[in-house]
Parts: sequence; C-alpha cells; structure tokens
Amino acid sequence: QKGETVRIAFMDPLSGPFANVGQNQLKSWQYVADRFSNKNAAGVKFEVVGFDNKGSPQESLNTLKAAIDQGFRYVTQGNGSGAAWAILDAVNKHNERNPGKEVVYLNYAAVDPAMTNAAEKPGTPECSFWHFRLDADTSMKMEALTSFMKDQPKVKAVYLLNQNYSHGQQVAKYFKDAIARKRPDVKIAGEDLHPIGQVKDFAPYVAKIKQSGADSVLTGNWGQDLTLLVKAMNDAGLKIPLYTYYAGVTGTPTALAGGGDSEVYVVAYGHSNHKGELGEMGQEFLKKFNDDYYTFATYNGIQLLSAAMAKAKSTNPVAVAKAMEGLSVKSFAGEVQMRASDHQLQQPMFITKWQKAKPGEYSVEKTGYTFVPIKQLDPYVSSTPTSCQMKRPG
Amino acid sequence: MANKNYYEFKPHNVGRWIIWGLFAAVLLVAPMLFRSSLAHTMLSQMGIAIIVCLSYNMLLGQGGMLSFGHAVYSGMGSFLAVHTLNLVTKGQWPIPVSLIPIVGGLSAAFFAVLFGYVTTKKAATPFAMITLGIGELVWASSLMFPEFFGGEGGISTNRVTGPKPLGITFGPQIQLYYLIAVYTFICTGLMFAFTRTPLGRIINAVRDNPERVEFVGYDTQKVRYIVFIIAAFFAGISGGLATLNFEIVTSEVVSGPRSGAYLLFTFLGGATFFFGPIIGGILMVLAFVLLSELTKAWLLYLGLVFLFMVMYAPGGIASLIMMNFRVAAFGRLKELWVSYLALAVTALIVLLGAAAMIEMVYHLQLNAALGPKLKFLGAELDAKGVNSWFGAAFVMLTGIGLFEVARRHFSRQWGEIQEFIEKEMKRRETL
Amino acid sequence: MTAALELKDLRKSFGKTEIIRGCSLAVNAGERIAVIGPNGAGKSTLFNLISGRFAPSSGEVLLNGHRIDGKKPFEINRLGLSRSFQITNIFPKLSVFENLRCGVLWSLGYKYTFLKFLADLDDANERAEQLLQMIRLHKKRDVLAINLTYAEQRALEVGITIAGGANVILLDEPTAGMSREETRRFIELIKEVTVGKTLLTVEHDMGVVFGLADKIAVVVYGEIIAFDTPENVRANQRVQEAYLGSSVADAQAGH
Amino acid sequence: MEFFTISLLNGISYGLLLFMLSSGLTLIFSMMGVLNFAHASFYMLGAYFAYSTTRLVGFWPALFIAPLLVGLLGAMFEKYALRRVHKFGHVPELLITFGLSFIILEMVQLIWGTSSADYRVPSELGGPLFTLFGTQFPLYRGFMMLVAVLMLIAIWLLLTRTRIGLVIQAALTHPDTVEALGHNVPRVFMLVFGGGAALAGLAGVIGGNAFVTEPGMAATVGSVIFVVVVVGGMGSLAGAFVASLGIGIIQTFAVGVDASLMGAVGMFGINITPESFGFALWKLKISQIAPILPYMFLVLILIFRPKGLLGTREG
Amino acid sequence: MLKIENLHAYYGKGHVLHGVEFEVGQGEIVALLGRNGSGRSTTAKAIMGMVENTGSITWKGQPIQGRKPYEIAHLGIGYVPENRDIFPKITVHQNLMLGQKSSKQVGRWSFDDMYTMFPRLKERQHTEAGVLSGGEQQMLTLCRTLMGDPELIIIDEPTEGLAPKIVELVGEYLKTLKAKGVSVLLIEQKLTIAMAISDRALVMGHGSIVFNGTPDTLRADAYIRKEWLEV
Ligand SMILES: Nc1ncnc2c1ncn2[C@@H]1O[C@H](COP(=O)(O)OP(=O)(O)OP(=O)(O)O)[C@@H](O)[C@H]1O
Ligand SMILES: Nc1ncnc2c1ncn2[C@@H]1O[C@H](COP(=O)(O)OP(=O)(O)OP(=O)(O)O)[C@@H](O)[C@H]1O
Ligand SMILES: CC(C)C[C@H](N)C(=O)O
Ligand SMILES: [Mg+2]
Ligand SMILES: [Mg+2]
Repeated sequence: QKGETVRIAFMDPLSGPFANVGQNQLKSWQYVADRFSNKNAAGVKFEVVGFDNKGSPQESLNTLKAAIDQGFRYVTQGNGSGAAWAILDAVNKHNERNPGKEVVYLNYAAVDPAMTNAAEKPGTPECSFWHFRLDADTSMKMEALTSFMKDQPKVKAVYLLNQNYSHGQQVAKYFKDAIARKRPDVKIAGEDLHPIGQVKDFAPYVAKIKQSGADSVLTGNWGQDLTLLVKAMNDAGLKIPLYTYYAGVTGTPTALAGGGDSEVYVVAYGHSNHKGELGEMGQEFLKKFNDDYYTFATYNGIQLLSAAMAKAKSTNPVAVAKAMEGLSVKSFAGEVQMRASDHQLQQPMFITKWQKAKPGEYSVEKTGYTFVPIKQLDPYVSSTPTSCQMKRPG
Repeated sequence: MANKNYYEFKPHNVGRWIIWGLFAAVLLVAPMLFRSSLAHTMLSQMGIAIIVCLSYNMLLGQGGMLSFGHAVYSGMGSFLAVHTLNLVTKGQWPIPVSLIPIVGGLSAAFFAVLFGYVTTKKAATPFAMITLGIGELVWASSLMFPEFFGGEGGISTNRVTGPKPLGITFGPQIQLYYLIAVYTFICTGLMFAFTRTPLGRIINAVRDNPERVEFVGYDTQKVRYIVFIIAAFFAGISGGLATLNFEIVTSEVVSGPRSGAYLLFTFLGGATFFFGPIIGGILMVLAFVLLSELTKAWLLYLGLVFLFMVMYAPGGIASLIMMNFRVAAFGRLKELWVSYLALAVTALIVLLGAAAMIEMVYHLQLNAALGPKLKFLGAELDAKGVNSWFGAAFVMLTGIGLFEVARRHFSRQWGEIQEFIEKEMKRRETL
Repeated sequence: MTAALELKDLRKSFGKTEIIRGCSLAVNAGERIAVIGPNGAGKSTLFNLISGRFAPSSGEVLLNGHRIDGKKPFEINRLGLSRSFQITNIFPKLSVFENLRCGVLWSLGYKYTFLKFLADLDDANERAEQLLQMIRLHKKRDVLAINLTYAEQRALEVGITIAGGANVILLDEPTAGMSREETRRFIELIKEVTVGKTLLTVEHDMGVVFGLADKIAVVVYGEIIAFDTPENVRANQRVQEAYLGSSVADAQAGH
Repeated sequence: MEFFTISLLNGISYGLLLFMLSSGLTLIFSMMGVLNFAHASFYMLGAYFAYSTTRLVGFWPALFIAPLLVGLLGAMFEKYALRRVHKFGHVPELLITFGLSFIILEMVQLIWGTSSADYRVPSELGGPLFTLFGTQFPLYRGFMMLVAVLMLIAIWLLLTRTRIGLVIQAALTHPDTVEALGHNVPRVFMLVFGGGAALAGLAGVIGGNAFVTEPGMAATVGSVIFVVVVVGGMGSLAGAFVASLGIGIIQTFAVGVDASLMGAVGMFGINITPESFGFALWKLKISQIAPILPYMFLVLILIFRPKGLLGTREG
Repeated sequence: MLKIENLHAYYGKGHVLHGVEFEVGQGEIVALLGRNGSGRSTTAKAIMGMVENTGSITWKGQPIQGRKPYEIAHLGIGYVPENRDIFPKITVHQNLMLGQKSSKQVGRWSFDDMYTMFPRLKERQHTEAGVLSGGEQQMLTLCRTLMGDPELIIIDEPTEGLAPKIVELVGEYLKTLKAKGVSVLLIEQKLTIAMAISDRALVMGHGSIVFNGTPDTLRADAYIRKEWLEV
C-alpha cells in the first residue's frame, strides 16, 4: 500500500462549450493529487488522468470503458447529473458483471439527490454502494440556504425562477418544502420555469418579477442563464437580493462583474476566502495555473481516499469503499463525515455574498470582486434524511 | 419472358455474393482482432452508427432531403425501447431482448408518421427548416418532461433480463456485439434492397426532379412521406440497439448536435454512394471516441478535415474510392502506387509538423503550468523552446514542399489517366 | 362519341392579367393537333392547365368525358394524359433506362411498392427496353441523362412522356433547338410512337406543323381563333395577320 | 398597463436585438442561398475582437475595427473556401460553414481561453436611459436598438440603391451569364459574404458586452437566428425585420401568460389531475414554453406559408 | 474589330476548337453557321473568356485573351447566350437593368427602345422573368445584352422558339443594329434569316472554319452546304 500509485480517471468535458469548467476542475484534481502524493495518511502516490466525456452521458460510458481498460479503479466526475448517473449506472453493472475488477466512483459535484436516495421508478437514479458524493446535494444546500433566509426579516415574498429540467425543478420543490417548515409566513410571489439555455433576454422575466412584488429571487440557474438574469435585473434597476447555487463557477464571476454591483448570495460548501492551508493552495494554484481554485471537494476527496486506504491498508476499491463508509476526516472547514447510509459527505455549508474585494480578500477571477462568507452552518443543519437502502456487496 | 435481351442485377450475381460475404466476414471477425473491451463497445457503436447513417442517407443521398432532425427518430426509438425494456424487466411484457430494437424501429416509424406528415409536405429548404424546428422542439421538451424522458439523468435499464435462450444473456459486450452485427447486416441488406425497388427508384427521381415525377403519375409528397417513415424505422432500430448497448438513454439522443453529426458524417463518408454512410458511421465513432482521447485539439482537426474534404472531395470518401475503382477497372491503378505512397508520406510529414505545432499551442494554452514539455508521438517537445517550434515548422514546410512536388506529379498522372479512360470509354461506346 | 379531350370556356389569370381568355376546343381520339400562335399567346399555359400544373380560374377540362380541371398532375396522368416540356425536364442523375422505367412504373400498377425488386418486374423492364429502341437511345442505355446531347435529351423527354402509355399526349415544342435534319428524324419518331393516340403539339416551325398535324389550333392572345385543317388555317385571313404571313413562315412551310 | 408598456418596450428591444443578430444572416442566406452555420461564430468573433481592441484603443474605435476585421475574415473565407464549393450545391456549402464554426470555436478558445472574457459595457453607455414606472430602461439597450435600426437602413439602402442584390440573385442561377454582362460576380459574392460577416461582427461588438462573451455564445444564438430569417421569408429584409419584432414581442408577452391547457379545458369542466394521461403536457404554462415558441412558429409558418411572412420564394 | 487566330478551346480534357480563324469588321454582320456540336457556341464562349482557350483573340488591336468575362464585357463585347439564360426570379425590368454595366450607364439604347421593339416585354415588365413564355424569354435575353451598349454583339441562336413573324422582326432589328455601327456575330443553324441579312458567312465544322465568304458564294457552294450544313 505505501508507495503504491493510485490512479484516478477524471471524466468531464475537456472540449466544447463546457470545457472551461472541466479543465479548471481537472487541474484542481491534479494539483491536489500532486500536492498530497506520498504526503498522506496512506503514503500512496495519486495520479489523476483526464478523459474528455464532452459532457455527454453516452460518451462518458466510452471514457469509462477506456479508463477501465487502462486499469483505472477510481473514477471521478462532477459536471452534470446526466453523465453522473450514466457513469454510476455503468459502474454498478460493471462491478456486478466483473467481480474482482470493481471500480469506485467519486462524485465531486453532481448534486441530484436521487443518486443518494431510493429509486422513484425503475430506471431512475438511486443510491449505490460504489458512489460517494463529496459535494452537498441540492436538498442539503437548500436546507442551508433556507436556514439563512429564515433569519432575514426582509425576505417576505420570494420569486422562484429556474431552468425547466430536473435540477431547476428540484430547487423549486425543495425551497417550497423547506420554507414552509421554517418560515410559513414567506410567500411565493411567483414561480417560473424556463427552458434551459434558450432564453436570450431575461428582461421579460425581470418585468414579471417586479410586477409580482417579490422582495427576493431564488434561482438554481447556472452559466448564461444566471449571468443574463443578473444583468437583466441590474439593467432594470431591480435591486433585490438573488439567492443562487452556482454564481461561483468558472466564467460566471467575470460575467457578473461586467454587469455591475448586485446583491447575490451563494450557498456552497466553501468560499473564496479560506485561510490556512486552503488559502495558501488557492494562491499557489493561481500562480501556477493562472486560474482560481474553487473545487475544494478535490481536497476532501483526496483526504478521504487516503484515510480510507490507510484504514483498509489496501488500495483495493472494495476495501477502500467499505473503509470510506462512515469515515470522518479533517477537511479545510472542520470535521466531515462520509455518511454510511447513503454515501453523502456531511459537511459545513457557507452562505457567501458577492461584493467588491477589500484589500487582502481574494479577487475572484481577477475581477476585483469576491465571495465573502457571511454565515457558516454546521453539518447537521444541512443534513437531510435519506430513503436509501444501500445494497452492499458480499 | 425467357430471353431477356437486357442485362440486369440478378439476385445470384457472383460479385454481390462476394461483397456481402466479405461484409459478413468482417462483422464476424472484427471483435476477434480488436479484443479490448473499449474496442468491443466501439465496434458495437459502429454497427449502430452504420445503420443510422445509412438510414439518414435514405433521406439525404437518395431523396435529396436535408434533415436537421434525424436524431429525433433514432432518439425516440431509444426512449421507447428503454421503456419497453423496463416493462420487460418488470415482467409486464414478454418481449425477448433481442427484439427490442424492432420496438425502437416501430416507435420511431410511429413518430415519423406523426411528424413526417407535416415535414414532408415541403421539400428543399422548407423541409430542412421544418426538421430543424421539430428537432429543437423535441430536444427542448426532452428536458422539460422528466416523466417520460427521465430528466437530466435519463432512463437507465438492464439488458440482462427475460428468458435466456442458449444461455445468451447479452450481459457480456461480445454477445451484444453479435446481436448488433446481425442487425447491422440485415438492416444494411434491407436498405440496399430498398434502393432496388420501385419506391427506391422513384425517390431518386423525386430528388432529381420532383416536378416531373408528378407528371409520371406519382404524388411526390407521398413518396417523400413513405421514405421518411422507412428511414425513421431504421433509425429507430439503431436507437433501440443503442439502448441495449449503453443501457441508458438521456436527452442527448434527440439533440440537435446529434442530428448534425449524422449529417456531417454521412456526407464525409459519401452520400452519393450506397456504402458511403457505412464509412461515415465508422468514422463517426472513431472521431468521437478515439480522436478525442488522443488530442484536445480534436474539434479543430475535425473542423479542418471537413473544410478540406468539402473543398477537395465533395463526394466524400466513397467517391475517392470509386474514382480509384474506375482507374483500376481500366487497369491503370498499378502505376499510381508510387504516387500514392509519395503523397501519403509527404502528407504525413506535413501533418506531423502541423500537428506538433497545434499540440504545442494547445499545451501552452491549457497545460502550461505543467511545464513547457509535452510528449508528442513519443518525442518530447518544448512548447516554449525555439528548437521545437523551429523543428516543427521546418518539418511542416519541407513536408509542404515535397507534398506539392508529389501532388503536381500525381495530378499530371491522374489527368493523363482520366483522359485515357474518357477516350477508352468513347472507343468502347462506338464498338 | 365523346371527345378525347375537351376544353370548355377555359380561363386563367395570373394576378390581374388574364392570359387564357375563354378557350373551347374538342379533340377527337386519334387526332393529331398542332397548336400554333405568337409568342406569349398562352400555348404553354394552355398545356399547363390541361395537365394540372396550374388550376384554371374558370372553365372545364374534360378527358374522355371526365372532368379533370383542378386535379393534381399525378391524378391527371393516371387518367391517361401525359405531357412533355418546352424546357427539357428529365431526371438528370438517373440513367436513360432508369428515366424510362420511372415513366413506366405507375402505369403498370407498381405504385409505391418497396416489396418487389425492380429487376423482377419483367413487364416494366420489357417496356422500358422497348421504349429505348423506339426513341433510338438503346446505345445510351446506361448513360446518365445529364450526359446526353441536347437532341438526345429531347428524345428522352418524349420517351418519358409516352412511357406510361397515356392516350392523350401533349408535346410542348418538342423539336426546339434541333437542327433541320434532326427535326425531320424526330418528327418521324413522334409519328411512330404516337400511332393511335391523341396528340397535341406546340410548334413554331411551320414545316413541322404542316407535316404532322391533322388539324391546327391557332391561339392568339389567349383565345383560339381558328381550329381547322391545315389548308383552311393557312387560308384564314386572321391567322395570316396574327401569325403567319411572313417570309420566314412561308420558307419553312414551303420547304 | 404598467406591465404592458414595459413588456412592449422589452419586446421591441429584444426583437431589434434579434434583428441585429440575424440581419447579416438574412443578407447571406437570402441573397446567396447559403445556410451559413458559422454566422453565430462570426458574431462571437466580433465580440472577442471588440474585447481585445477595446483594451487597446477603447470602445468607440473598436466598434468599427472589430466588424471590419470580422468582415475581412469572412471575405477571405468566401474567397478561398466557400467559392470553391459553390458549384457542388447547397449541402456542401452548408457543411463547409459547419467546419468553419468548429475551427473558429477552437481558435477562440486557444487565443482567449475557455472562460468568459471580461468585456464590459463602456461607462459612458452604462446606466439607465429613462425610468418608467420605477423600472429603468438601460441606455445600452437604447444604443443597441439604435444600431439595429441603422443596420436596417444601411442594408435597405444597399439593396435598393445598388444592384448588388439583383446581381447576386441572378448569379445564383446563371453566374456565367451575369459575368458576361459585365458584372464582377466573384467580387460581389465576396463583398456580400464579408458584409454579412461584418454585420454579425457588429452584433458581436454590441451583444458581447450586453450579454456574455464566452466560447459558448455562438451556440446559444445559433439556431434562433435561422428561425428569424425563415419566418420572415427568405429573400426579404423587411420580413426578417417584421419577424424579429414579432417574435420578440410575442415571446416577451408569452412570458407573462401563466395559462395552461389544463386551465383551458378546466373551463369546460374537464378536470385534469396528475393521474391524467400526459399530465406534464396539460399543466405546461405558456410562460414556460415562451423561449421555444419561435421554433413552433417556424414549423407552423413553413407548413401554412412556406414563403415566410413577407418572402417571395420558397427555397 | 475582332480578330481571331489559331483559337483552340478545351472543356477540361476535351479539345473542342482546333485553330479557328476569322475576323469581324466594324458594322459587319457575320453569320457563323454549322451543325449541332460543331463548336459555334464554344467559339462564342471562348471569345468571352468563359472556356479555357489558347491562341490569339484581339479586340480593336488589343489582345483580350485570358481576361475575365466581365472585363471583356466592359471592353464592349456583348454576348447573348443560347438556352435563354434569363434570370428567373427577378422581374423583366430588373433583367434589363442587369444588362447595364452600371446604373449610371447611358448607352445607345434605353428601356423604352427595348419596349417599343418588343411591346410584349413592356406588358410583362413587372412579372418574374421565369414565368415568361419561351419566346418572350428569348426576346428578353437579346434586349438585356443590348442594354449594355456593346460595339460587337455575339448572338447565339436568337430565333430559337420564336414565331415566324418575330424571327423576321429580329432579322430587321439586327440590320438596324448594323446601321448604328454595331458589329454582329450571329450564330445560327437555320439558314433562312442568316443568309438574308449577313454580310459574310462562316461555316464551322468539327471545330474549325471550313468556309468563309459571302452568303451568295455559300448559296452557290453545294459541296460545303451538303457536307457541313444540312439543307
Ligand atoms: N405563372 C405565371 N405568372 C404570370 N404570368 C404568366 C405565368 N405563366 C405564364 N405567364 C404569362 O402568360 C403568357 C403566356 O405564356 P405561355 O408560356 O403560355 O406562352 P406560349 O404561347 O407558350 O409562348 P411561346 O411560344 O413563346 O412559348 C406569357 O406572357 C407569360 O408571361
Ligand atoms: N460544357 C461542356 N463540357 C464538355 N463538352 C462540351 C461542353 N459544351 C459543349 N461541349 C462539346 O463541345 C462540342 C461543341 O459544342 P458547341 O456547344 O460549341 O456546339 P454548337 O455548334 O454550338 O452546337 P449546338 O447546336 O448544339 O449549340 C460538342 O461536341 C459538345 O459535345
Ligand atoms: C436547404 C438549403 C441549403 C437549400 C436551398 N436553399 C434550396 O433552395 O434548395
Ligand atoms: Mg411556350
Ligand atoms: Mg450552340
């Protein structure tokens, strides 16, 4: 075990329209792997190799085959729940059909709660022993976010604007659930679902929001659908807070900064102004790659893996997977635990606010803006129950 | 009519037997030559791609219908197939797994009956644009209706289900490969046979001159409609096979880019010949799976290949092959070997130099932090070093020079041979 | 006896201009009619109305006593009327043989079938071969239509027209662009292949007109001003004024 | 009333934006018959060129330089590539622009990176133009509308005051004959294609900072601009203009309509429940499909009026 | 004016003209006769720079070989192609407009002249040219070229598909052209009007000129007529 090399196959879009995100994240994995090689609990060397799945579920299956052919036993992926579920499903089948050659899947960013719960219908995602999620799923983030919002007296009428696909639909649904529990007085001023990636001009939505009298907007939008929304709100002079999931993703901060000042909150398991080791790493990453390090799940992922390998005294995926169950490690923000019942990492959450960076604060994408944490929530706050009935091998 | 005084394709034509025999043999032995599991899925996907590209060419090459939405039909085939397979798993429908692709085909044909009615009312640009519109609509809905399309995660399934005749479970990829191979062979055969039927001929006539077709008794709209449905049927079969192969269906299968890929690769293979799309299908899988693994710049290479192919070989690869066949038929191919070799070698040199530079640029842009060194075909390049750049440029320029020499020689030779063939044909005509 | 083809007060306007202004005509089965008239008189338009390319604005067209006005071209063709075009209109990327076979298929009842091989359709193949011989293109059997010479394309045009075995044939300037000699041969051919059929031809070459026609219809400004035997038409004063009455016509006709 | 006025304003400005995006395509598509799939890529190039030139010489010069550069590239592409495939027909023409769009995308990513570029609206154009019922109407949007209208006038003058349009239309069927009449056909084609590309570039200069300048920007506007051109009618600039405005306004208002089929049949006493067949379809609100309405128009228009709103020909 | 020496022309590898030589003088009507496929149209296209050719073509003493068709047109040679290459999607009037080399050009002929010559065109001036009758299209091509005010006009089979009366009219009109100092190279195969109006006749056979003389000598030369023309 000590001195062994653990090779991890990274599969995300490395070409095409989403390449920017994938490439940043590949670098993050490689950087972290490099940094902790041989300097970890298990004393193993990590090597991360990128495979381009072009964001496509079917291509993911090909890259998975290629990776398995090349002897990879650990795969990691995060961009897009479609590809995630395709990979997980294929991993399940591979492991079932090829005992002794099991593969473990580390999911660092795909947040569909279905992947850590029981299946709704046959053929839809469900939890799996081979899957470990390092990010927090949509429902957990919503718990955190609503816990923050319930303390905001300003928030009385919320407008829900989301992309019309599973993620957006879930955001809307979980918000309504959670807020009804926590602040029954908060009204849903309006709700809209729009086709993903099809809206070129958000002004009509902004007009509708304005007309509804909402005092805040909640959205799970990402990419253009988010930046265009923010810009449209700015243009129309609609200055109400916007609660988001994905304002921190590569490219979005740059676009946000171009739109001027706006009140944007993000819920995430990290932020841009961590001190200590992670802060250092951010600086070093910036120097080395001229890019921001924000996929901190890579840090937790490597910590978790090495701890599990040390515990299992092996790099065998089955043993390591078993060892990871219920395992606690120290993360950049305190203790985190891989919950055994559904393989969902339980971790602290942060609410951060987008604002001009003060001296000493990290300038995100060199925009002069930053995400400052305004609230940290302990793991239990965002923890959600699971319906998963884990089937374990053997 | 015992004594036909004309020559026609006879079903027992020896040449045809050989070609189809070879095709079957290739399908049979391919997985034995390429044995890795990736190779097996790629071979399976090639079979699937061959069927769908051939079906696309029923529209494009044979019917002159430029569709931007063929993925709607292969994709709907996939979705219906996956739902059916899941019902089979639940024990509700007793359909053997090996017939699932037919379900895909029938459901695609059903959607073609539905959408095709409006689509095929028009030809040419309006046709192309209606397919674009319907394609976009279906794609957009595919994400909006998770109940049917499974949302972002799509719908997964397990092909190991139902009765297992002779112990065939279709679990191992190789078993599935042979199922796909059988389908590929049969569908190719059927689609070829189609080109030899009255409808198959009339659709060519509709492509060439729809107006005149109306004056020989045919309703062009109906001709297009029927062919559209048949093409969709085969597309659906390929969709059903894809369901079995990937065991998951997500909305990307009905996406615009998917339709675009069918068009691109059918054309690259060669739309004017029946076998062109077979080449296209194979290339499609190679490009998406292998090329993208080899280099980050794959989209650039793909774009360049298209640019040059369209400019210099608008008939696709099939037309290049057929041109050489013609030369061979007149017994002059032998002389060209040297030229071809020279062309190939010099082109390779150009490619080497150019690719080295492209790779260095990409390296600088994407991986600069990992140091300026990169591996290129075993050699080590220094993306920041003058030497590597100079070397690559030198290789490319010499290559270009040599290639030009070879090309001039070749084109003279080629022209001379073509002239000879023309003359020879005239001579034979007068005999 | 009903006429093979009958027009009753046929009219057609494009926008505000009325191009066909009340044409009536009855053609008996087996007659050969030449349609002549100045340029732009509406001869081709008349053919377009009869063959279903355009729908008439008013009036009736009867084929063997059945109304066909307003029907689609393919429906009219199925009822036994076929036409050729002034500007060659063939299937350029099919071989000569295939061109003819396409013309034959429907009439032999093969319709939209894709369950039979063309090669097995002995009657269709036989008929196409016959046609090849008839239009003297058997040497060019497998040449793509686009590669034929102009005269050969014209012959093919006529070949496709008669392929379906229609009883009423409309030919629009079949000899346009041909040399004298070719024209002569071609007229022979037309006579040969249309034996026993009703034929309407548009022509400007008076030599052809007088050589071919049993009767001549003269169209001027969208009206049929005369419909009679060649001698009577030639003698007709109005026709002389409107159309004939030039040295060129005389030279052609007297040839 | 308030909502109506603002929506109308939004609709018009969105429509004009669509027109700006598609005017160059109309020019190329309707005149040369080329389905230019790289049009959106030229739009993207315009944005990136503007981004770079703005940093060097400021926004106003960039407003002219960037479209010029894009136009030059377009003209070169026409001269060295497109022209060669013209004789092979429409499909190869289309495919070569497909290839080009790949190449441009990769080049953009190589030169400017895969992330979005920080291309901002110049400060003198920031801020609101006026405020209506408490909603600001941004100055930059006004500027955009102005440019779109100027584009319309410029193309209109080009088409009516010169014979370029005629030459091209004639050359589509008989290029040799047009040339024999004394017109330099290749140059006209090059100019038109270059001009179309430059218009796309201009749209990029203005759209790039109003929206987002990133490698994905071409794909997002890709097919909707075809819709505008086709719905308006091929060969009709006025049609494209009307279609842009129409689509803009209808789409904007549709966002405000929360009616659904379920509601509609509900008025007749038919109750649709989540168990009903196709519930997802029944409950779909018009506002939810607003952004894909253009594709529905496209299909409907082509079926019932294949020439498009104001077009004169079908293909 | 136009002088052609040793002209060879090729379609790809097909060698069609084999050393054609002739001249057309100022204000002269020269008929170029010959059978189908003898190469008359090719000669016209070669002069216009529309097919690959070698040899020498001089126009007013200036070599024009290798020039682009539009340059040649600007030098004052007009060409009326066979096959009625009208532009189908634009109106009759617009077709005529395209005959002018620029919108400001003023030539010997105005739109009105054209419309008086063929009143039929005036009636149809705002219709799409594609729907014109065959004969109307033929008139239009002729007029279109005249609008460019050429000094030499090459006309390829202008009487094809025209009613006899109109054929006569065209003949008359060519004579007026001549009267205005325009040279005409008339390609024909029906001899009737060519012989009536031309000053000189050329007969072409298998890609070279086999006869060059006055119409009267041609009429007298039975051998040439039998061998190279049809009677
Ligand atoms: N679709 C149409 N729209 C408008 N006008 C038309 C249309 N079709 C024909 N015409 C006009 O109708 C008139 C008659 O045309 P037609 O083609 O029938 O003449 P024709 O008698 O065949 O003449 P030609 O002998 O010159 O061929 C012409 O003036 C023509 O411009
Ligand atoms: N585009 C072409 N490609 C190849 N060969 C051609 C082409 N055009 C004409 N030819 C050949 O060139 C020769 C001369 O043709 P040309 O058109 O000059 O004859 P022509 O005397 O004008 O006869 P026509 O009466 O047919 O107009 C013919 O043998 C013809 O086959
Ligand atoms: C689909 C397009 C490329 C076709 C073209 N506009 C036509 O008229 O046929
Ligand atoms: Mg006519
Ligand atoms: Mg000729």
